[in-house]
Amino acid sequence: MKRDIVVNKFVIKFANVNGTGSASANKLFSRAVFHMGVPISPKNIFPSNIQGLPTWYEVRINEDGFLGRRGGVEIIVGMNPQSMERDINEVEKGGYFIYDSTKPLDPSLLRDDIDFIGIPLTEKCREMYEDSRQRQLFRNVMYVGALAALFDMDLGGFEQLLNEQFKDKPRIVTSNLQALEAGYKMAQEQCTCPIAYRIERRNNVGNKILMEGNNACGLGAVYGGATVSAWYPITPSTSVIDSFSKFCRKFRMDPESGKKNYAIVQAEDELAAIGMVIGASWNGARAFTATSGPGLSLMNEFFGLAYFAEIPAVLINVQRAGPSTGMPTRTQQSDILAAAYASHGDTRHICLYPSTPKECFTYTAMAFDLAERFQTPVIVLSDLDLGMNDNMSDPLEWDDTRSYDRGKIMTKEVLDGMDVRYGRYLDVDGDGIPYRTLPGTHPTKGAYFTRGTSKDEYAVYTENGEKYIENMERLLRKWETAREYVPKPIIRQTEKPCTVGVIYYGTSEAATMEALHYLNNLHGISLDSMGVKAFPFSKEVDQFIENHEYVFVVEQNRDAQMRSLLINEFDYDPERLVSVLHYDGSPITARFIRHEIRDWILQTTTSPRRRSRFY
Amino acid sequence: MKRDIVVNKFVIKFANVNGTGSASANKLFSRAVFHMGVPISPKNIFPSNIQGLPTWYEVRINEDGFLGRRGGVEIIVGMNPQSMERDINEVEKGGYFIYDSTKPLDPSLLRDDIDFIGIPLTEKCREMYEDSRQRQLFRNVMYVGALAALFDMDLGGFEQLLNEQFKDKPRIVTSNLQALEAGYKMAQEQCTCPIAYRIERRNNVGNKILMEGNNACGLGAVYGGATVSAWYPITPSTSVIDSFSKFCRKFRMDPESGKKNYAIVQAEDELAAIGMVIGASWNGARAFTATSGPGLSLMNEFFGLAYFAEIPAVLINVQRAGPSTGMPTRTQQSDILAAAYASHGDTRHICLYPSTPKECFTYTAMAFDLAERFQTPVIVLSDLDLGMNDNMSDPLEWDDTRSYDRGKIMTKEVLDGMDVRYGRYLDVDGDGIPYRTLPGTHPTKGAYFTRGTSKDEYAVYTENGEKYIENMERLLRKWETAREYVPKPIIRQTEKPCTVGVIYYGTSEAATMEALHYLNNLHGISLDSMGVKAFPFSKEVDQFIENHEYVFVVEQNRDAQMRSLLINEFDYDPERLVSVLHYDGSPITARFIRHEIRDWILQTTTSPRRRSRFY
Amino acid sequence: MSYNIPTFRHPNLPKNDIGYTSKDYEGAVSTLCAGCGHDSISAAIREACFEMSIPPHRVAKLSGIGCSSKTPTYFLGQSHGFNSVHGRMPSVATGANMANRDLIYIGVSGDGDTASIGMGQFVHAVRRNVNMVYICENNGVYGLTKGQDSATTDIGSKSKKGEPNALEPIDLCAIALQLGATFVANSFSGDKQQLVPIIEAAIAHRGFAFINVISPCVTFNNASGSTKAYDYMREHMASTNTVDYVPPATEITASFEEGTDERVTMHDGSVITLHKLDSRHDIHSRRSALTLMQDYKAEGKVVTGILFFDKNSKEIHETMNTSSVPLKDLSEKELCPGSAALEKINQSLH
Amino acid sequence: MSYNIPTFRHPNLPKNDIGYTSKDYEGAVSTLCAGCGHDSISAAIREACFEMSIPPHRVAKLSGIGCSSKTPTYFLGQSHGFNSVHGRMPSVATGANMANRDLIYIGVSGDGDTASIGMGQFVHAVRRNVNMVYICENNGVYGLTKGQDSATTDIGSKSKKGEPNALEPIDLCAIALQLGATFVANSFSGDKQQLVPIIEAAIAHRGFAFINVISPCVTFNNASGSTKAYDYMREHMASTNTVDYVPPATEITASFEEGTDERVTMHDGSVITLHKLDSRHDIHSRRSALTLMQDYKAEGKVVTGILFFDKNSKEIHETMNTSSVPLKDLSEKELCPGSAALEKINQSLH
Ligand SMILES: Cc1ncc(C[n+]2csc(CCOP(=O)(O)OP(=O)(O)O)c2C)c(N)n1
Ligand SMILES: Cc1ncc(C[n+]2csc(CCOP(=O)(O)OP(=O)(O)O)c2C)c(N)n1
Ligand code: SF4
Ligand code: SF4
Ligand SMILES: [Mg+2]
Ligand SMILES: [Mg+2]
Repeated sequence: MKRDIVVNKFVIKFANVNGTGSASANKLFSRAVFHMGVPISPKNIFPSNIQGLPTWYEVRINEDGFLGRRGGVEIIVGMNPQSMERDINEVEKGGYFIYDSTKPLDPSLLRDDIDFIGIPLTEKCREMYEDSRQRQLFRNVMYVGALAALFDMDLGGFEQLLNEQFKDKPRIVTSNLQALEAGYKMAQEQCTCPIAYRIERRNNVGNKILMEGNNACGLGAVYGGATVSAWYPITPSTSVIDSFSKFCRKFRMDPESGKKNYAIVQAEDELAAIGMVIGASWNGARAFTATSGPGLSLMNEFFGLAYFAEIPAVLINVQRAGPSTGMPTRTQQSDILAAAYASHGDTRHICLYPSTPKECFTYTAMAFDLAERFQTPVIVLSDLDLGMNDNMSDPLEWDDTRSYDRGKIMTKEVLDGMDVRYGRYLDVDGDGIPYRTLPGTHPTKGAYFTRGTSKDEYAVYTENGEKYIENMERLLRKWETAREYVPKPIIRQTEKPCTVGVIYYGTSEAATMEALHYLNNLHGISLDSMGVKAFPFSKEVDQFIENHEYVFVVEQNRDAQMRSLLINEFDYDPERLVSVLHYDGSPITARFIRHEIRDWILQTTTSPRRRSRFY
Repeated sequence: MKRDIVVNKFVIKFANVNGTGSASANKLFSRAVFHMGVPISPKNIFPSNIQGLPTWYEVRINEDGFLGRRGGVEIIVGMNPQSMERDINEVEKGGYFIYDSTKPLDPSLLRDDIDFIGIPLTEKCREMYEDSRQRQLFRNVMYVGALAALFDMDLGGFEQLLNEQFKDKPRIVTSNLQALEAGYKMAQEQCTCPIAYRIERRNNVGNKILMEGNNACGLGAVYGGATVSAWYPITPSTSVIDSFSKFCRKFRMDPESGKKNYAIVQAEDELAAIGMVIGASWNGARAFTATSGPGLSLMNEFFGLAYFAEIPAVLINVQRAGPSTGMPTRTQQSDILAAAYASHGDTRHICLYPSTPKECFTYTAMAFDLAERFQTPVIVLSDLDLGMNDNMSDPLEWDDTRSYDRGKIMTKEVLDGMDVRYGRYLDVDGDGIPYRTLPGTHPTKGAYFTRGTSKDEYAVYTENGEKYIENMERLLRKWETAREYVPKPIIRQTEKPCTVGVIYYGTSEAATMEALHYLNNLHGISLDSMGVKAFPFSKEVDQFIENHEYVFVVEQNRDAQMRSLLINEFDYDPERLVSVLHYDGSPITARFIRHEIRDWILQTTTSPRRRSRFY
Repeated sequence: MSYNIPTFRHPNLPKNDIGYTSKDYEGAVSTLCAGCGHDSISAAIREACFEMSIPPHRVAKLSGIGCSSKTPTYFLGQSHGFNSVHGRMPSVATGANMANRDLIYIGVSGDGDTASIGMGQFVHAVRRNVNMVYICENNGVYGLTKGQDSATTDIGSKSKKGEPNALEPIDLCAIALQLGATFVANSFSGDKQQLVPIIEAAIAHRGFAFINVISPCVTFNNASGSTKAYDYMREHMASTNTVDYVPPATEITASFEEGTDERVTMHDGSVITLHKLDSRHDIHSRRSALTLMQDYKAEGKVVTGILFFDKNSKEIHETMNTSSVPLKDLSEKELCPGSAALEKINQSLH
Repeated sequence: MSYNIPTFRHPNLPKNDIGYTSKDYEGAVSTLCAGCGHDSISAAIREACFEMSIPPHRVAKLSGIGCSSKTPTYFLGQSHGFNSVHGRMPSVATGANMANRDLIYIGVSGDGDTASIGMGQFVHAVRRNVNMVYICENNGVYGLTKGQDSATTDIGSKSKKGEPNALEPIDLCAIALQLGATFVANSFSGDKQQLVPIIEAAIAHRGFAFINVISPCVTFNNASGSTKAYDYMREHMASTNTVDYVPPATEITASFEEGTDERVTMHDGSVITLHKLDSRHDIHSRRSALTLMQDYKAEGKVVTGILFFDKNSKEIHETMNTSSVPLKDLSEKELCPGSAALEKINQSLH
């Protein structure tokens, strides 16, 4: 087959069986590419199971720095007989299927529009290793070695990585290197190397980092000053707490006493987890929990309490595919409404929508400031794609000159100096935010009773209708104030004024950016764009929609939840908001967005209103 | 003070201390009026407390049959010193304040624009009764007697009522009569009877009934064939279950065996209650639970399961003022969004909005048909005002020729005859509704595994994206089918075509009807109206909005929740939906609605869109 | 109700009294880790149901969420199953049982599913004496979420993560006994001889039958420091009795020794023979059971076997006096009072 | 930390060691029914705190929902209070305690709030040995929702509704003991002499101190058929011991009899003298406590007094080895690693 040489621009996918240790080998490969200065975005596609089922690892390699999923795969390393057939069929025309030729391929699976590269990995492992576990493990490392040869990468980079990873375990390094070299040699001897797809050194990653969003959230909580964390395990949020505890062990052990400057409580369930967070926050600590959809549902009653009694609380909600238990190891952006309006009655909650590990870090730290400033729950809405995959990101930043915004808290001194009656729910400053006191502050002033029932400005229980209304309207004033504090949207304008815009949020960012790039280059369609970062929406969000005839809203859910939220908040004519929805549980692709928008624009015959129904 | 005589058209309010037995005396009064053929609507305004706090009983007497709250009070019977001051101030100019003159009134409370009628009730009781509890109880009966004299009612009607109520307790009847007569005599001797407000016999109640909505819901569950009820006590829903068990004891005891043809389980909390309902429904029984806001919040996770695994479940949610514990004994319509979209992920649930006891009965029974037909949760959204107050209503109706719609259930016979593979989630009929089988039906066919995770048409677990999408889209088809099954809105057109409409639902009906009547008579503004009865909204709802330039949406919550729901479903321009919001916890009044709409229409200078913000 | 025999047959496999072979009790292929204790429990359930000649479709399988809760897919493929939400299986099972008292209910849960998020519902299912078998596949760890300690992890026990657990463990058997459970047994997934007849007795029991089965998690909690590991159990397990189950109307061949043995006839006519290995213990005394457990614990042993059961147990339907016809089978005629009765009610409200 | 004395004074009222009078321990006027047992418990709490010279603002009061849960409004008006949601007080209290280990935590709950909806959280608060006093105001009924039986209602007991209860009651003391609670007492709202010192001992205890107080509901569960009625308790209550509490560094005047009496010094230096009324019982033996309860139950008696406590109790902060400075008081400097450390992390991820 005649082919052009493709350098640093393709997608490779590894098909493995979970629990066989393939993850670390695959990661070794992608990190090696990254270290050659070539941008990558790896995606784990794993089952909700511990051992024995198919699992995939898809790596997009793109020297132009497009990091969303593109769609389509050129090269598959097929190590799993269970999924072999569909893996072979997934390879794009002109691509390669690399397999373990110890057992011959079933001829019925052959395709003539792709190339098959067989390497007798298992056979080799049998001759090299005694124990079966080793055979299994090193088979993975071996195909990585083979890839190096096929893509024309030198093994030096790998060696360096291994040395860093296993600093004080030289024996592990050598054994891995052996396997790498064995694979490299086999490929060189038995295949024509290099193949049409190549990886060459570049300088295109700058000072970027490769990090899982959950890891960044955990670190953000440490920097944000969280001291109490209560949680209940659930995929895909568990690693947020793993990361928090890892960094706490590193940064939060008191040097003298050896005691912990933090507390992590594994709660009995999510109701207890959020209850502990609320109790700790009420008592003056910065506290948070992390969960996913089912946990969010269980926290509903407590969210209403925190909203109405005005208690800070931070939740990292790492979204997965719902409804119900849904697809626990697939991604989605489908808790947008459930988070924004959590709990019965008239409630609304501050939400943040990070798109990158850097934003995971920054927003998580910021969440504590917002929660204390507004004395209300703050929900950081990440998702499985961002949280559990290595994402390339700008380096994390921290300004040492800034200091925590603890919000309106009355100290003993302030109380001492006060000659008027303290009112927990008095709107002294007209911004809807009252002053709170912490238990134990003052022997005779500032004590009040916190409750989920209605109360007057002095926190005294009341069933008086006017008092109730005043309080509910103050909460709306507070909400308006929050509008100015939350992160502003990221708006990108095309040179020439443009009447159509695209709105995205969270993990739809990278794919949307790429789609816009190609809409411009390939179809001559250039559009403004806005990345929404927070709820309540700031004035700029309003302006952006106001200024465009109509806007596309890109989301990863079925029911266009962000679109509903935008309409509810700003009373825009829904005709002007056109949905682009991708919700099969895999991260949204640039191709999908591009095609949806292109088709729409090129044949908008019927009115957007009617057509938006289909979206 | 000179006054016109007012007959059968005024509002009287009783101010008492709760736990003093005033309720039955007040009820005796209102029922007596009702029995004279004069329409009434009594409202209990009680504290979230068992004994010792102020409680009110407001009775609107209106021979024209306007049953909503009107707003304003002409006569107050003030028996509670704690609330005396505000009670006196609440009386409308030209009204009366009736009090116990055993202790003289504090002169500072006197007003010269109303009349004060003092009757030495306590004194009288002291001379008539030994025991203090009796003194307390009969004082209430005594002022009812006094009212009879003041309003020129004859005591015969009261006697008849007492005889009915205490059939086989003649002693109670006589003692009550004594007290009544004593009060009657005192009034005649010490006051100028009758006063300007009178109650005369009419024939304006026809065959109407007086019933609490919760009582009707409980009865509806019996008629609807519910056999399993699992619940957890919470105001204001508790009496739904009390009623269900009362009627079950009456209608559901097996004559031969003396065993129960029903099961009521008091669960440990609301999560367990809905879990039991789902388990019972899955297993083929008709099951339901009843709760209020906080319980609804706790049921969130289970609602997602029932939606996604497609299991019938019926919930009677009797709304109270939120958020959180809020005002447990006040009314509101603020669980509209929480119910419609309960649970994380993309979910939506069938909701019914009864306005009268008759609808409570009919919709509760219907809910079981809908739940089984669509294999999904159905939520009946009542509220405290409808559920816990005596509401005048058309008599309940049941058509003996109709039979339960058990939906698509495969019997043993059907399975025997089946030669294709049974697929639990196969859309055989194209209406989105699959066929279910019940446990224990057939030894070799039809068994399947129910789960909250994603699955294919054969109920086999899958993480396959296409399968997931197919299933989620089928659920939308099912939703579209439901649109045609749920109760249609009630639409009232004015004679001449009209460009403005009013939308209401639930307990806003009566007050809205009255407001429209007076808008027409007093201000010459005549408007079309639509009572929304169910979610998903049927085509007629769409049409009504389509056909009007703009519509008012009357609701009893802060955030215009029904308005949001309408916009989300139909993509209407929010500019065309103008909110009329009343949410202080008291039932909405006709006056409020009338003024809001009148002011709006008479000075719609700015665009509805902007102004709708204030509503 | 008559059951026609399944169409597919395996002529050479032995059949039970209703003509089913062991194949008829199988489910889907397990996707658990090779060596997971849970798989042995599934096998024991299959065997028990086969030996008891239970038509699979007369069984309803229920579970919560977890590796353990996945297992109902792996046995009795002809039974309806319900994999509900995490920790809430007891309520779903209670509701199911209310609707149809005639089926056999087998609930499967894990230690996280039961002792953490499910504690409240577990307690109340015990208290109601719901007629079901409740098996807690106890591995002292959260398997499906990759190895966090659970509320049943012993103090000092080390999972794969390696940190010794600091908190008091919850002893589910002791709690169940304290709450008045009418059948309580403790067992080990590695001891099929003991486990199968215990499951049979539990199914035969009328009321809530709780079986706590130590079921090692080979992937996350089978290390040497773990008290829920295979090795640890093999060393520390001590049975207080072994059990023989004999189906109704079958000749009893099991040996019987006066004094140490005891024969109990269950309400369904089946007979259980207990070979007591510990004379101190009276299986019908809640108190004795609690004492026994404390003694063994003091000796550092894990006591297994049937710890207690109450021959006079009254299950929830008996307590509630519900119809002997399953509620789900009552006809509209029996349920709906009709328009005439409604007219009367209207009258009374007029 | 120094406390300046409240400004308003009542010269003629007796003062405690820190100069506070009983008035300083009052709260809002109760809105409960006249005669409600709960009000007596509030009074006992006030008295205990006064006698122990606790500055009110060093106490945090927490509760769930119910008549019982309303009571924190009626004592210690200078303390912060938190009336949370139904059945979830244990988690809120646990979180509060995590944030500030220096305050005294008094949790008030009811039998519905604890034994039904709150069962799971109660169990786990016990298990964690959170340093707090947990008082269950147990009236065997749902008061605020007007008289439904609760999970602690005894079999056969009749509330105002008149239907005898059919289900096994949950014995919270027994469950707490079984779960490893480090302080367990049972008492009666009608017996202030006993209740006050028990509360004092509970406050002095380091760890989770559980007090179950039978507290009659005069409105819904005080009828003759009720086992939670005043009359019933007066007839059936039997104390295993009475308690004298002596604050730290105070001369002990209480009489002491060898053999029947026992003196225990609490970790805060206060001393408790127990006058044993039942020689069988060893207050430091969990087992003895459980046996004792079973014995009395068998005799149809309700045993009261301190049933058990563990002198070596390790509360949750000790187990977790958290900072001795309250976490809420740590400064940004101590908490935030700063930009330099972040730079290193960036390096490692590049
Ligand atoms: C509401 C909710 N919270 C958390 C989870 C995540 N989760 C799944 S299984 C599990 C624990 C499983 O532990 P266990 O019950 O012991 O079962 P095992 O896997 O050990 O057999 C958790 C926390 C969930 N599915 N739902
Ligand atoms: C989630 C939720 N469910 C139900 C209720 C209604 N409710 C309020 S108090 C209460 C029970 C109170 O019983 P208990 O705890 O024994 O307190 P008591 O009034 O008897 O002192 C219930 C069910 C509620 N407030 N919240
Ligand atoms: S992780 Fe543990 S519990 Fe889960 S399947 Fe594997 S061995 Fe079994
Ligand atoms: S109802 Fe019962 S518990 Fe509630 S205040 Fe009255 S007496 Fe107390
Ligand atoms: Mg486990
Ligand atoms: Mg109670």
